[in-house]
Amino acid sequence: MLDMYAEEILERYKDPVNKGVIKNATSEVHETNPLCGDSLDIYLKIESGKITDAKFNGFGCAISQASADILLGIVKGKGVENAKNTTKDNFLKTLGISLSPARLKCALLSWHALMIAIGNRQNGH
Amino acid sequence: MLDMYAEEILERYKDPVNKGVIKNATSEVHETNPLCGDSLDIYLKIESGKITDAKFNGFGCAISQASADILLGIVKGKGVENAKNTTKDNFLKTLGISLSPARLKCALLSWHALMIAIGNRQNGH
Amino acid sequence: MDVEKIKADFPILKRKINGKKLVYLDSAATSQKPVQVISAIKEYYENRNANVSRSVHKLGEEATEAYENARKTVAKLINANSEKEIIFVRNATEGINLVAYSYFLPVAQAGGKIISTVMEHHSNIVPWQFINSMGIDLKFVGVTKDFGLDMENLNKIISAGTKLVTITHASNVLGTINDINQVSKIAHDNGSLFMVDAAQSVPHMPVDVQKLDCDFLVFSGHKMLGPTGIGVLYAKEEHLENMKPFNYGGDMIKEVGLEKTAFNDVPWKFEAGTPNIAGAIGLKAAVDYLNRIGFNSIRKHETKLTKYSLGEFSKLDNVETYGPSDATKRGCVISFNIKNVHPHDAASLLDRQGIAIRSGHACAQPLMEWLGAKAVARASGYIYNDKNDIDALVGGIEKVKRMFGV
Amino acid sequence: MDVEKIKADFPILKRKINGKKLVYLDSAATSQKPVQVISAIKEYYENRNANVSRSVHKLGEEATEAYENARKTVAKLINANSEKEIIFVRNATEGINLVAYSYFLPVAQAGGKIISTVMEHHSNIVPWQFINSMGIDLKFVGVTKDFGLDMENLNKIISAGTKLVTITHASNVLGTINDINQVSKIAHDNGSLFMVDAAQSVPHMPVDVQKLDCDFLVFSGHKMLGPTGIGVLYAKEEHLENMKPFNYGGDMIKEVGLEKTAFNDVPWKFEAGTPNIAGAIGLKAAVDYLNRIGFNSIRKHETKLTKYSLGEFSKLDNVETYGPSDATKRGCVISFNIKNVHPHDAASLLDRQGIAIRSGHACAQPLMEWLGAKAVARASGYIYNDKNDIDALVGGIEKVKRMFGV
Ligand SMILES: Cc1ncc(COP(=O)(O)O)c(C=O)c1O
Ligand SMILES: Cc1ncc(COP(=O)(O)O)c(C=O)c1O
Repeated sequence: MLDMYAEEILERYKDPVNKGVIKNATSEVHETNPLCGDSLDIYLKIESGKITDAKFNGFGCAISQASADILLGIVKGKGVENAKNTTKDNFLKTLGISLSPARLKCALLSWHALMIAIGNRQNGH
Repeated sequence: MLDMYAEEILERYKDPVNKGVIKNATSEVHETNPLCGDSLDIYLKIESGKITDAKFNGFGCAISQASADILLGIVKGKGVENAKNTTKDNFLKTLGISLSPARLKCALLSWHALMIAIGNRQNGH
Repeated sequence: MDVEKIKADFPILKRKINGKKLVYLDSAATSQKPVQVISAIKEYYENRNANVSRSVHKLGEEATEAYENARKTVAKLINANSEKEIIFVRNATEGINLVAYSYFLPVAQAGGKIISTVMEHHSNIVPWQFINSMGIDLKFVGVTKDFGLDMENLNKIISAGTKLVTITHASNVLGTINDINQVSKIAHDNGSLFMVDAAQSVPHMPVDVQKLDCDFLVFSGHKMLGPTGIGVLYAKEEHLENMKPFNYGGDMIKEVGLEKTAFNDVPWKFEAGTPNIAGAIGLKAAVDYLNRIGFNSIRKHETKLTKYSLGEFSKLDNVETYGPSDATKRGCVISFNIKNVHPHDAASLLDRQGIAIRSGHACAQPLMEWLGAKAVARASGYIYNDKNDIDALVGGIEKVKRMFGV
Repeated sequence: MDVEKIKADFPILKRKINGKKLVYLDSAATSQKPVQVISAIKEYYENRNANVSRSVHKLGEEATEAYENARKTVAKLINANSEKEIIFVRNATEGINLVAYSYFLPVAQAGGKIISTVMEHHSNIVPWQFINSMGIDLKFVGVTKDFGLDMENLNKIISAGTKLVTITHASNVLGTINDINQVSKIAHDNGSLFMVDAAQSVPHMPVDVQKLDCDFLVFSGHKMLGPTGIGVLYAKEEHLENMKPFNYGGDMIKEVGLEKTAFNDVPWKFEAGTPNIAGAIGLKAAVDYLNRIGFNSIRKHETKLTKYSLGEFSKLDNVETYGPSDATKRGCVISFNIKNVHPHDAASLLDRQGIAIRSGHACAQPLMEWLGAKAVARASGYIYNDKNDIDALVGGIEKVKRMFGV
């Protein structure tokens, strides 16, 4: 398990690759974390059932920003149905960070937003 | 100090001398003790400023019944103004029973009613 | 069940009252606390104390975990579907008020009917009088000669417009254990919600909200070995989702703007401000303690004790008891009156012998009126009581009778 | 004031967090508890535990006396006219809700105006939004550039129809101590009632309700060394007499009939059900402890600590603090942000060094918005903190900065 503040995470936070706005997004979701008031927007461009572009924007801690960046890297290029298979547990395993319960919410903020964005609402909460 | 359940108190409870109803009372007061739901009626006959008769009736513990009986014995025959001088402390001293805070309320139920009956309301509570 | 061993867990039972060893028979008012509960509170303050829900530091996380674990333990205790259905309140009374304010106040003006019973504790009467003053009818089911609920009466009173039937599971005066399932069925068949005041049942017997099929249920921690200041409202999740919040403030919100506020998810939506964290943790320790003994064993022990008590009381002349004669149909609560002796005098004189019982209206004045008693003396037993305690009580009553010449 | 000696009274301060000695700087969220408070609770449960108000047995009398003594101690602490003006509630939040429900809900439909401020904790905003939804206007006083209340703005907003002005005595984010007397005068001159949220002042400085000239005042026990689950509402007796009850049930009544109920006298009219007896007793022990140190000494100590903290923070590059620069005008609450570092990350990383601070919106989102900060990190000190703790914090922040390359 990676430390919450491993070099890899901090690098992702400082230099995200999937941060930004998609102007002509086909799907946009806004999620907030009541613990801290942090918020995140997820933008997806879905074409013929495939996620051709994915970005996130917003304000959050290193954990939430880095995990959003990693998550979107995972699903970009995937089919929507395929992306739905990114379960909570799968995603956390891929992240591989050891998280306390409070910070788990930070790590999963983007995942909740993504699930809603790809119409997997019942999984999203 | 007398014990709460001294022979004297128990006798008064079993054989009160001032218990009953005055049909043509000039003053009648109903008081309740929220602690137990006990209630007491005080009847006074006041003629030319003098308490010519005094009785109590109602349901209560030995302490409240005996002290009512003793109290009315004290004021019967007195002038109303004179009876007003029966302060709480005076009365308790005369009673001479050692009382816990909860049972103090029982002992003073009749005294409260009497003060109201003789128009000494601010002292009555 | 080893009562001697249990007694040893309760420090207060070593205390002398007026020179006599304490015989505590007032558990229906509040129970005593075992060292395991006292220690859990102490341990929390000494090692993990922090505010919950809002911190990312270790103490805060530990406190939050302990608090939420207590919720899980309580959910399991009463077999709730999920811990989301458990709201921590101050006491049973606040639980009932929460339902009154959050569910019924907003719909009170639309009319309808609420049905309570003559057997209730004031806590299950007075809140409904308040709601009644806002526009809903309020009716009370009577009591039968054998101290049960008058089901015929209930069937007569209930109607299509009935919004709530609310009854006590076990009477704090008569001991009567009501047939919850029957009432639940009548309520639901008439389209009404159904609420249970379980303040006198959850501490003493297995209670399963799904089996009881109730919409709301309340109880108090302090009557089941737990600390003061903590109680529980159980409610079906769907009701909680639809109910208005009760208290407003920190922790019960998701996002606050000056104009608009989004409320938190259940159960936190109903827990405004810093909760009684140590109270919840103490309650968990109490439930753990009771679970170790087992609620079936507790019920069995108390039934035996009740049977013994009723037998002993029946031998006393000029002593009247109130409640069902069949110990299997009641809790270990014996209300009584000694002829010509006021209950306060009985309680005071028993206290001199170290025996603590309740006296007065027992917060059930309407029931007192029905009984034709102004007040009663009440002895109530729990896991730490045994036949010796009952013998002491009966001996004490005999002494009182002698003093009063009864 | 001997902080070393004080520290020794707090068992939790001996704890190691992540291998480091705990440096607790989150007292604005909840304070730690000295052994004197923990022991008072333990002693109560071990020796005197019983229900209050309704028993004539010895334990019951002792419990009642202890509970009512706690009320007297609190009345004296804030110089209330009488202990009748002290209502025990769960926390400051419930105190505010009690006033909202019992005083303002019944008159809400008649209109008028309530004035709160942008500086408030959610607890002094959200209840008023509820009352607002029932018909009373709700306005918020703004904050000035130097982190004070905008008095001009207040004077503009207030009008003859204003029913309540409610403000925090000390801000839980900025530390600002508001000029209560000035606000009180403006409120009363306009015929309005005046309420003070004293959750962050009563624990830290002398507070005298008669000098402040307030109608209502609330605070929480858990922020002043006391247990969780106990708080205080102070209200002028005349208001309490006229207010409707809040929760309904046992103990708050004088006589209950099925049709009609007579409520108890104040303060008990507002305390339905079994109260948090151990909580009140623990709070008394806390007040006794603070009184022994003396509130003037506490205030002096904290002012010195604040001054030192502000000095040390000002030496940190890329760290912004919020709040008045004059330590004599504020409490020991330092909210800050490290550039490009989210407060949660700062708090998590400080936690690894054993330093507990808060992070997030601190239950004051409207103020956050005004500050232009989504969240803040907040360190808050109390009697058991000293310069060493601040040095540890500042050293910790420097480490965080290095990690994030700030
Ligand atoms: C200024 C202020 N008011 C109210 C509160 C609410 O206190 P509690 O959560 O104890 O009700 C707090 C504490 O969080 C506070 O800082
Ligand atoms: C049947 C019943 N309901 C409700 C209550 C009220 O409990 P509390 O005072 O803890 O709110 C009691 C206890 O007094 C009770 O016996």
